[in-house]
Parts: sequence; structure tokens; C-alpha cells
Amino acid sequence: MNDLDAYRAAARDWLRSQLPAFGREAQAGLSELDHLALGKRYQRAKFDAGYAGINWDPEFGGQGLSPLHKVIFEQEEMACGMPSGYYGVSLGISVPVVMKFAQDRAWAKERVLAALKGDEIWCQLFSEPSGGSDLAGARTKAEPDGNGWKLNGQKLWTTYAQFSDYGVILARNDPTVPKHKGLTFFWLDMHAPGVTVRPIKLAAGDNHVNEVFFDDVKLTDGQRLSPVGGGFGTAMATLMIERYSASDPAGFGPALDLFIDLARNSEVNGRPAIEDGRIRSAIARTYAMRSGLEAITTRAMRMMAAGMEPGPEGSLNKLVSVRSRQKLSELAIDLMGNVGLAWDVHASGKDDWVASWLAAPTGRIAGGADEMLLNTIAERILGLPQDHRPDKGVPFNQIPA
Amino acid sequence: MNDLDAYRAAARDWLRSQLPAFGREAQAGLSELDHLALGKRYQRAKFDAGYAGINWDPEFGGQGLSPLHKVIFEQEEMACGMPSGYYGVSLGISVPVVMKFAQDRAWAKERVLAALKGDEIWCQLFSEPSGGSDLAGARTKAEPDGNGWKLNGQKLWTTYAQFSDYGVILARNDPTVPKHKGLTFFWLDMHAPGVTVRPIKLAAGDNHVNEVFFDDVKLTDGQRLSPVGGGFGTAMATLMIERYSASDPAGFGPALDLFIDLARNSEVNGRPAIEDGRIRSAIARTYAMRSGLEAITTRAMRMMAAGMEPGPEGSLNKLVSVRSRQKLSELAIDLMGNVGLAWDVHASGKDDWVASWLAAPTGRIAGGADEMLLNTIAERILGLPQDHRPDKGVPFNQIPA
Amino acid sequence: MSIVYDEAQQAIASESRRILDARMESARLLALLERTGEFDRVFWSTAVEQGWTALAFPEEHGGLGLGLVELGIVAQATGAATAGAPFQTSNYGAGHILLASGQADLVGQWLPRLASGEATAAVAFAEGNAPLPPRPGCAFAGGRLAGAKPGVASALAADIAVVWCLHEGRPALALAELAGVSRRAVDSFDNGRLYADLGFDGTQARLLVAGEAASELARDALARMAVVTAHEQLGGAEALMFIARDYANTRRAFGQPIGAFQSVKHRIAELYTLVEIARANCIHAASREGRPDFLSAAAAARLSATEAYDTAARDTVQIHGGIGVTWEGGLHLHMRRARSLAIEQGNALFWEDLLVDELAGAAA
Amino acid sequence: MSIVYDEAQQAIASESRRILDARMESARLLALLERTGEFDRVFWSTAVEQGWTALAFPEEHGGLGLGLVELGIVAQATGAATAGAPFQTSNYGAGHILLASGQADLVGQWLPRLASGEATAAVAFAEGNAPLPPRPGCAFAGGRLAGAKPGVASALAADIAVVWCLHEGRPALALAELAGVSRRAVDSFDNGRLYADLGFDGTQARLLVAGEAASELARDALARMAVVTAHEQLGGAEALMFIARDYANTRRAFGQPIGAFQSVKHRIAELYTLVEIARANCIHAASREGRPDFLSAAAAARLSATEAYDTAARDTVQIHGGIGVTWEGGLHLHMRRARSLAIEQGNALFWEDLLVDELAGAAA
Repeated sequence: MNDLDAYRAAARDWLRSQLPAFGREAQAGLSELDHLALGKRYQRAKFDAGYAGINWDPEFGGQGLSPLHKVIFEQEEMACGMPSGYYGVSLGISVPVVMKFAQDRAWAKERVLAALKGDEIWCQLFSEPSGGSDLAGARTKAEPDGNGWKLNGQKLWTTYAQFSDYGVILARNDPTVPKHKGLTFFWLDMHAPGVTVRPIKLAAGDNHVNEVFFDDVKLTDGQRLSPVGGGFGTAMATLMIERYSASDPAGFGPALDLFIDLARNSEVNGRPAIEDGRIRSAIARTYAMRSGLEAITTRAMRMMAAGMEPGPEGSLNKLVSVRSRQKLSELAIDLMGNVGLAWDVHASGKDDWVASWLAAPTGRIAGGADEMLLNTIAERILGLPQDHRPDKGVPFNQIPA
Repeated sequence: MNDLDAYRAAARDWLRSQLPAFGREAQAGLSELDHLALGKRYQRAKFDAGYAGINWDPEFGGQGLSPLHKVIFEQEEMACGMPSGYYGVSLGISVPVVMKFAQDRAWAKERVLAALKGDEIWCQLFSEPSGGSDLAGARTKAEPDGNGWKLNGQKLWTTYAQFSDYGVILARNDPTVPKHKGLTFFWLDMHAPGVTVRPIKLAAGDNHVNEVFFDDVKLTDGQRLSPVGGGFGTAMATLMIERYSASDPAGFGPALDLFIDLARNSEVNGRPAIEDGRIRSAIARTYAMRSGLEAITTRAMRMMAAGMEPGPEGSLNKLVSVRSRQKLSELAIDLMGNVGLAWDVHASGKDDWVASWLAAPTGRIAGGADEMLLNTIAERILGLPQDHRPDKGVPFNQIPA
Repeated sequence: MSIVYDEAQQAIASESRRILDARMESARLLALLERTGEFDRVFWSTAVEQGWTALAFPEEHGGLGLGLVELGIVAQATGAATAGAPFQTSNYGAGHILLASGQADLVGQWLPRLASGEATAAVAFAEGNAPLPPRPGCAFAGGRLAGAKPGVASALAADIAVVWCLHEGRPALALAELAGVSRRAVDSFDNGRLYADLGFDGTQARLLVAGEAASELARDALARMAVVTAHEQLGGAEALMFIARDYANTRRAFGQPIGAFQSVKHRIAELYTLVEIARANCIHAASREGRPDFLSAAAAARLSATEAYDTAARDTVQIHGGIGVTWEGGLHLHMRRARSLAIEQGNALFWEDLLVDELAGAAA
Repeated sequence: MSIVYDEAQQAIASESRRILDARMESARLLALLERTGEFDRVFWSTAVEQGWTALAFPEEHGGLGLGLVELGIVAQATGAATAGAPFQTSNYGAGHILLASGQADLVGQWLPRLASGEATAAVAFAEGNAPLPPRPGCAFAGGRLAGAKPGVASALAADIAVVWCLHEGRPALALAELAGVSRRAVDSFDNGRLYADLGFDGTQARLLVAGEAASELARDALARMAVVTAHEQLGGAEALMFIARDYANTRRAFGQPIGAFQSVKHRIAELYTLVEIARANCIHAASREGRPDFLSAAAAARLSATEAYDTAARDTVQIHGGIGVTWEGGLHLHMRRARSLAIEQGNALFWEDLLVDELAGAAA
């Protein structure tokens, strides 16, 4: 057993020991706020056990291990269904940016530690009503104001903004230059005067995303995380900071075994569903696709372990897996027939087909819509031409709205 | 029985009477030239029986009936597998243009009659090497030359050019204006000096399309069919002249009954293929799609019979049916297994799955590629925006090649 | 063969669309999703007032003497508006079975009330995941019904139910009043459909038809209901296609309307092909009511309409991005309805198999 | 689990690709399509010269002692070039069966010759459309074979064949020399594969294995050959993806490269996902040779590689428009090969079923 295997085994043992306190059963039936509190306690437990900031600098409270160690822990954690979601954006995107770019290093250290312990949550304020996919199209204004800045505008789809203490934000400091060039990146106190958070209820009934309004919110120039006008580059860098994270070949939906069980216990027109060619084809195709995604991940991890750079194929997981999960969930509902009409609003998308189906469209949009991911593959990996961009090089305030 | 039903019944009787002379068995094993000769004799027989130019002006040798009568005859003819293909472009596109736009009316009358009798075949010279879909991008030059014109350049994918006596052609008279504005439409003697026809062999082994080269081919100004620079409009009108023609819900591939027969006589892993859910799904989906296409046609014909204008949905037949036929043919080959590896190069795509599969890609490209058809539906029927067109309004000779 | 709507039918189409446009409100429909056991009373009173409940029943029983074509036209408008109490379909199915059973007293008792919309009916065929099990587990004997029927549409509020059951070892259809029957409300993702698990426990009932005649009648009634539902699905799919088109024409990203991107544009064009094929099959099937090829025509309509609506829901939400998945945006009303209607009257697997049996049997 | 190619394996990959790039000519391959009974001798002599024939056989029998991973790497290069005589796969399958049968005299007689490429073998498992019929119709008795095997790859030119047959009521594997056997050449859409209908008529043969051991060995050998073929399909699919990419970047229409149209661009991106999933499954399956999960891994590789190659053929031809369907353009070499390889070693229906049996059996 090599070091990584040993690390995985230890992680698994620790996670198992935490199941009674934090696992699926412990989470069942909790109110929203109780669930958040549980998530915070779980993050603290991870910190205490040395599973927070696994690949971060020890100077900032991290463990100083490799990204591979982090991915290994995440894989094991995902299998246990732990309440780690509140910290996905916070520790995956926002806090690393602060750690890297914040001007006041002592303050940054404090924040990072508080975030690792779970005491503070950070959100990422990127998307706006004018365009979820068009990051550089941000309209939220940052105007010079005395020695600092004044923020006005609105963000949208901000995950867990309602529970966040801080956020990182992309705002337009100059509308007279082309859109990529007039943006600046800041951090922000979510409890500051002028910040209003309004949760958005989604189709499946949950509300983890928010509208956030800014009304003359004051920022000091010390809150700036990028050069003035250089925010877009920093924002893109942000998205790459934690490029290695555990992926789920099931597309965050139910495992294939659950579908096989359903097929074993159902009939199609009087014959066992598991013997029906349509059902068999769905099982076989899903297995082939998911096992391919798993093999991609394993290969990437072996390359990382060997000090090599994994290939870009790791990026196709979400595109392929979530889209497939949507159709498999529909087929499962078909298979259940009239029984599939029932729905428990508290059921989890990881083990309930209706819940999985209802939430699947969100998965196909959040974190890069299918179409954007296809563009990324085509342009960045294959070198195909960019789409036509009438807004390219045009001063932002001259782009027709 | 109304008039149309009676017309259909009479057409069917006549077609049946011609089967021994012209039907599939009469065509089997013929050389290319013998098959062409048979096709010419069949066209003459149609003319003599009053089934040529069914909806054309009697003054030009037509029958003066409605487009509906024509479609009815074509439906019955298609079911008989008659050798009418040589005249599809000739009588469907080229000759109607001559009938409508030729300057010398007496000459036009002569040509139309010769074409209806099958003595002369016309082709349509539109596509070029630079772009099959981009009709307005034609580069073939028509330069003023004395009182007439001089033609230089190359056309591509010209159906039956090698058997044609005449053609209609779109050529560029002015490369300094935007591409749609510098084209003129002519007719042309395919036997004129400077015209060279070279058949192109296709993937399935057949060669019904050609390259056609023009080397200082002289045209009189009397051969002009459009205003100078007004050729694009005339060319588009051409494509609409015979907008009603029989469509084949089978996508010019084998009938569904043949697939059902195959499924009845095959096994999938030891069980009758007709009982396998995958095969059943393919049959049911294909049937539902084709019966919808048939119902669209029937509805359109009823509307025409009632003097109404049929809806635009008639245009989706080829897009949907050929694409589906391609996959059904692949599945049929799968079903045949090792036996499906065999291929008779003379087999017909209407009753042989390998032949159907090999020729399907041509069907998805010829007469409007899938992507162009989707654009047409999106733009013309649904009113969605045009694609970005960097060549729009730019002088033709300034568009980067 | 297919038909072209005549002037009267076109008038029904535009009138039903106009009235529903005026009366349906997204906020009211969204609220229904969170209230198990409620249904859209505004729609139902509209249906009663407009005579839609009477449309397809004979004049001698209080109906308007029209048929499946006209009922389909109204159902299409209903589907477009995600309106609709489930009675629209189940009343028709139950009424058709009563009429076909030839039991004059029952027809006299219920048909006029179904036609006037005063009474409502459920059709309880499915068991487990089987839309029409060849040997139903529900049993009829000695004038009483025993057994369970899960997730029956309309059943939570209906006055009567036609029940697919077993009688003396053979399939049968029976009529039961639901007043005293155990009805467990089903919390559903589409709560306005009034799903209930029915439990018959010695419930008094009347035998309508038994044996092969019952099988044939049940299949015919299910096909008729499937054609009504297919029209509803068609209406929903078409509405979504236009919603997607309008959004793609107005919403801008990267400096142009998103409809200029082929990934969006072609997807909407593909929806057009699915919608038109479904429409052609729906009209055709409705016109074949009572003919020998009705079952195949109904299956084709059902399969293409289910595909069109499911696909339109998936793609229209995707085209809308974030706004497509918000509660208030309301697109999920269509997404939910696409799935609930895909299950009611039997899933695609059932209809594929039924169609192949028809085709392969016929060609044998 | 999966593996990362080591340096030696990477060298095999680049070297095989380099050599085939230099030696394969589209004109030669196109000519083969029209000549039944011919195969690509240039490829085969290259394979011999490069030692590819010896790659996966043990050193003590004249092989190089490498395995399925390395053979797969070469097969991928072969697939990219639409090169390949079918022996590449069938020699390996037949050799593996001979070795596993433990018949030392036959191993001694044939293995070194298969490894050197001097001898060639066919594997005759399929009958009718069944890749591996549980009860084969071909019979072995008294040292002789009787029965027919249709469309056997390699068979037109091979020296020997391993035959799936029935012996004393149980399945068995037998070895026959083909010199005197009736071989009817099959005119095929992919003629270089040397398909023949074999007719055994009292042909002398040697029993290799019988009973359950024969079934297991046949399934294992078929899975091994399927993994080789999957690599070949992967190579073809990847080559097509790059051909499509390059064409989309250079061909212009409407004033811009066609790759700027999302209908083209996204289709190629989708091919990328299919290719990478197939690649991951292929590498994984090759690395699981001899392990308990090998069958599932082989099935996953086979299914994803077949899907990738068929789709890449369909889409790349479509992206090319007219030029995609000309004889000289040569894309149909890939299109034909995609389909012939989809049939050889069993169609997708067979592998889907086999995979579900493995999964549902294991989970039972």
C-alpha cells in the first residue's frame, strides 16, 4: 500500500467515524438553519482532524499536501454524502483568491483560518441578470469614491449568499472601454450597509441561490484584489485555482445500482424490466459512460501522483454526466409509472429519481451551461474558432442591450 | 369517389400496366446507358399517356391540371419504383425556369416539349467547389464578350450533367458588388465548345453527379434568363417553382415493413428480435415519425384540394426522414450481424439496408444539408435571427477566401 | 388520411385559446403545486361554462354531439396554458365506457351530469407501473370491489371511478361511487392532477362489461384518453417552442440575441419538427376514432406528443439558463406537466409495445 | 482503476503511428474496396517487420511477451489509418485460445508461426446474426467438423480457424486447417477484411476445449478481441475528429470558417467527449486483462468505442458536405470500417446484454 492508498484508507476511517454525527440520517428532516449549523460543525470537525485546506499552505492553516490528497479526500467524502456543500464555493473559489491577492496579508490569514474552521462563509458574486454565461458583461458599477469605491448594481444566482459573511465581486469601473478591460475585482463584507440578499426559490423548491443588491456600498481601495481594470483576468484565474476536485460520474444523481434495483423490481408489459432491451440498453450505456468518466479521473490522479499534468479531458465530466442523468431520471420515472408520480419534497437528488429529475436542469446550467462547456472544449482544447462576438473590442457602453 | 380519387385510380392502373416494361425487374442488371435509355422510353410513355407536365400550361404541352394531380401521380409512381430519376431536376427545376424566363418564346416551347417527351435532359448548374450550401458564393465568371458573354469557371455536384443536353447556370458578372448582387442567370448548351463534364464517383460507387468545367464558353445575350446582376433572385425563385412534389417518409430508404420482416426473422441473443425492446422501440418510433410525415402530406393535399395554401411544415420531410433512415439502416446491419457484412453493389437503397446506409449521407447533404434546413426552419418559419454573416454587404472580391 | 379543421373547429380552437389566455394565471398555478388535494377550479368552471365538458358526449345525454377532434382541440389549448383539471380527460374516458357498456340506467344517471360538469369521474386502470395489467389485482365479486389502485388521476375529488378489475377470472370494468372509498392523497410533483391511491375494501360497485369485450373497451378507452392527452402535450410543446423562440429573439449575450447562436437556433428548429409531427399525428388519430386503425394512430400520436413535450421542456429550460429553473419563472409548470402527462394513460414503453403488436400482428 | 502509458508504451504509440502515416495510402485502400479477396499486404508486411504480430504472445513461443495494452496501442494506430488486415485481431484471438487450451503440440506448431506473421488465423464463432450462439449449429464429432459459418473475418486467406462448435451436446472449440475447406468470398462493403462463408464438410479438426471451459474461454477470447477492435475503433474515431476539426478550421462558407458555426463546432466537441470516454474505457479494459472484471470493462470499451466511431463517421462526413461523400475524398473508408468493426466481435446489442448480465448478476 503506497502513501496515497494509506491516506485514502485513513480518510475513509475518519469519515466513517463521523457518519453518525453528520451522515445522511443525521441530516434527514433538519430545518434549513439546523442543516446549516450541522454543516458548520462538520467543517470544524474536518479542520480539527486535518482535512481542511488539505493542499493549502500551512502558513494559512492548510495541510501542505498535494491536490491529489485533496481529491482523494473529496472522493471519499462524496460517497458518504456529508453536508459539505456550504463550503464548496467558499473554500473552492473565493477564499483561495483572497489568500492569493488580498493586500492586507495579516487580515487575509485571519479570514482564511476562520473560513477553514467553518466560522465564516464566502460567496462569489459573478453572474448578473444581464447574462449568466457572459461573465465579462457585468454591469454592477464600482465608482471611485473618495479614497475608495462605491458599489451599485445587482448580482444574480449567487450561491449561499444568504449565509455568507464575505464575498468576492467583479464590478465595472469603466464602461467606456471594451467589456473585458473595464472590470475590477474586490472583496466585500456581506453585512455592510447597502447589501441586500434575496433568496431565489428554484423549480425543485430549494433556494440556495440569491439575488444580491448593492446600494452605495462603500469599499476601501484595500479591498481591491486586482489592478484597476484588470479584474477579468483575475476572475478567470480564480476559476482555475482549484482546478482539481472530485467529480461525480453520476452527475450528482443516483448511482446506477439504484436504477438496476428499480429495473429488477419492475415489469415492462408483464415481463421483468431488467430483461427489456430498452432498459438494458440504458443500463449498459450509462455504465459505459460512467466507467469511462471514472477511468478518466483515475488516470488523471495517477498522472498527478507521477508529477505529470493531467489532460484536458477531465473537464467533460459535468457536461456528459448531468445531461445523461436527466434522461436516466426521466426513464426511471417512466418505469415507476403511476407510482412515480409521487414526490417527497425533502428527498435527495442522490437517491430519489423525481428529485434528481427536477434538479437536473439546474445542474446543466450552474457552473457552466452545456453550451458554454461545448464552446470551451471546441475552442480551448480543439482550437476551433470562437463564436462571432459583435461585442468584441466595442466600448461596453456602446454594446446594444 | 371524387375526381382526385378517380385520377389516382387511373394513374395507378396505368402505372401497373407499365410495370413489366419499366418496373424494378425490368431495370435489374442494366448497364448505365441501357438504364438511361429505359428512363427515356419511360418518359416518352408518360408523355403519350398524358402524365408529363401534369400541372403545366397546355400551350407548352402540359396537361393543365393542378399541382395536386401532379403530387398524386408522383406518389403512385414512387411506390412503383419507376426509372424517373433522370428527369427530376430537368422537369422539376430547370425546364420550368426556361418556360418562364426564356426570351425566345418559340424556342422555349420547342425545348419544353422535347424535355417533356424525354428527348432532351436539362441540368442545373448551381453548386461550386467553393461552397455547396453557399449558393450566392458562386465564382464562375460571365464576362461581357461582344454582344454576348463568355463563361469561365467550374461547377460541382451537377446531377446528371453527363446525360444533359442543356443546363441553367448561375454565374458572376460583377465581383465588385456584394455577393448576392453580382450574379446573372443563363441557359446553356451542354454540348457547346468549352464545356467539359467529368462524373464524380461517390462513396456508394455510383456517379450521378459531376464536375463541369467552362473554358471560354460563348453565350449570346439571348441566353440570359435574368436581369444582369439579378440572377440570385431568379435562382431562388427557381427553387420555389415546383414547391409541391411527392415526399417519401421513408427518406428514400427501405419501407418499415422490411425492417419488421427482418426483426421477425432474426434473433437477439437467443430471443426473437421482434420481442426485443430496443428493436420494438426503433419500429414504434420510426412508425410514429413516418406516420406523422404522411399525415402532414395528406393534410397539405387536402388543403390544396380545398384551394388553401398548405403550411410550411411540408418542408421538414427530408431533414427528419433521411437522418432517421441512416440510423435505422445501421441498426438493420447490426441486426443482420455477420450476414450484414455482405453487399451487392447493384442493390437498391429502397430495399437493401447496406445500400441504404451507404447512400444516406448523400441524402443528408444533397438538396439542402441538414444544417441549412434547420436554418431555414429557424429563420423563415420561426423568425429567429440569421447567423452572423461576415460576407454580408461586402464586395464579393473582398471576402477572404 | 388526415383532416383539415373546418371553420367550426377553427373557431373552437381560437376561442378556447382566447379564454384560457385571459383566465389562466401563472401565480395561481404555481400555488397549486404546493397544495396537495387542490385543483384549478377557475379552469374547471371555465370548462363547464364553455360547454367543454359536454363537447364529446351525444346530444341525447346532454352533450354537444361532437367528437374526439373537437375535444382534442380544446385539450391543446389547455395544454398550452398548463391549465386543466384532470377531469377533462377522465370524464371523457369514463363517459365513453359507460355509453359503450350499454347500461341505460347508469348512462341516464351519470352522463348528463358528466356532460354538465356537475359530476366528475376517474378512470382507475393502472396498477403498479402497468397502465393496463392483463390480469388486474383489483377484484370484483358479489357487487363489491376489493383491491388497490395507485396514483389515479382525478381520484382525489371525483364522484365515480371506472375500475379495471378481475371478475370470475376474467378482466372486467366496474363502476364505483367514491364517496366512501379510502383515498390517500399523493404528494406529487404536479399536484393539480388530484392523484390518489384508491383502496377498495368491499366497495359497492356495478359491473359494466366483462371478458374480452372489457379488454377491448378498456384498450379503446385508454387510446381515446391518450389522444386527448396527446393533444394536451402537443399544446404544451408548441407553447414552449414559442416561449423559447421569443426568449431567443430578445435575450442578448455576447452582443447579439442568443437566437443567433446555432446551438439555440437549431434546437428550436428541432422542436418545430417534433411539434409538427406530433400535431399531424394528433389530428390524424382524432379523425380515426372508431376505425380499425385507431389504436395504431393513437399510439403514434401519443409517442410523438410525449417526445415533443419532454424534449421541449428540457430544451426550453436549457435555453433560458438560470431564469429557466426559478420557481417564479414558471417554466417548471410545463416541465412537471410534461412528465405527469407522460405517465398518465401509460408510459412510452407501454405505447411502443402496443404499437408494435398492432403493426407486427397486422403484417403477420 | 486505469493506467498511464509508460515510456515504452508511448514509444510504441508514436512509432506505430509514424510508420503507418508513412506507408498507408488512401488510393491503395480505395482500390481494395473494389477487389473482393484482396487485403492490405503493405500493412501486413509492416506489421510483421515491426513485430506487431508477435507483440502479445509469450517469449517462449516467439512472441515479445507484452500484452493487450501494447496490442491495443498498435491497433489504435491501425484504426487511425484505416489500415489493417483483419489478422491483427484474429491471430491474437486464435493464439490466445491455443495457448489457453494447453495443447502443447498445437501451440508448438502454430504459435511461433502466428507470432512471426508467417501463418494467419481466423476465429469462427458467429452464426447467423449471433456473435456467440449458446448452442452452435456447427458440429464436431469423430475428429471432423461439419456446418457453416457466415462472414468470418480473415477466413478468405487464413491458414487455420478456431471454430465454435457443438461436441457431444456441449459447446466446444476446435482447430481446423482451412486449406481444403470451402470458402465462399463475401462481397462486402469493406472488402479488405477478407470475409468468407466457411462450409465445413467433414473437415479434419482438433478439439481444443469442451463444455463450460470452452464457453468461458470463448467469451474471454471474444472480449480480448473486442478490446483490440475497440482500440482500432478509437483510433478511427479520433482520426475523424481531427479531420473534422482541421476541415472546420480551413473550409469557409458565408465569409467565415465553418468551425465558427456552432452546429459544426459543438458537433466536433461532442465527438471529443465520445472519443475521450472511449479512450479511457479502452485503456482501462486493456489493463484489466485476466481480472474478474475484465468482461465488464471490455464491454464498456466496446460499447463506447463503437458509439464513438459510428458517430464520428456520420458527423465528419456530414460536416464535409459534398466532398464527404465522394469516392476519392476517402472518408467512406472510415465510414465503412466503422460499420464493419461494429459487427466484427459482436454488435452493440450483444455487448449491451452481456454487460447487463455481468452487472445485474453481480449485484443480485
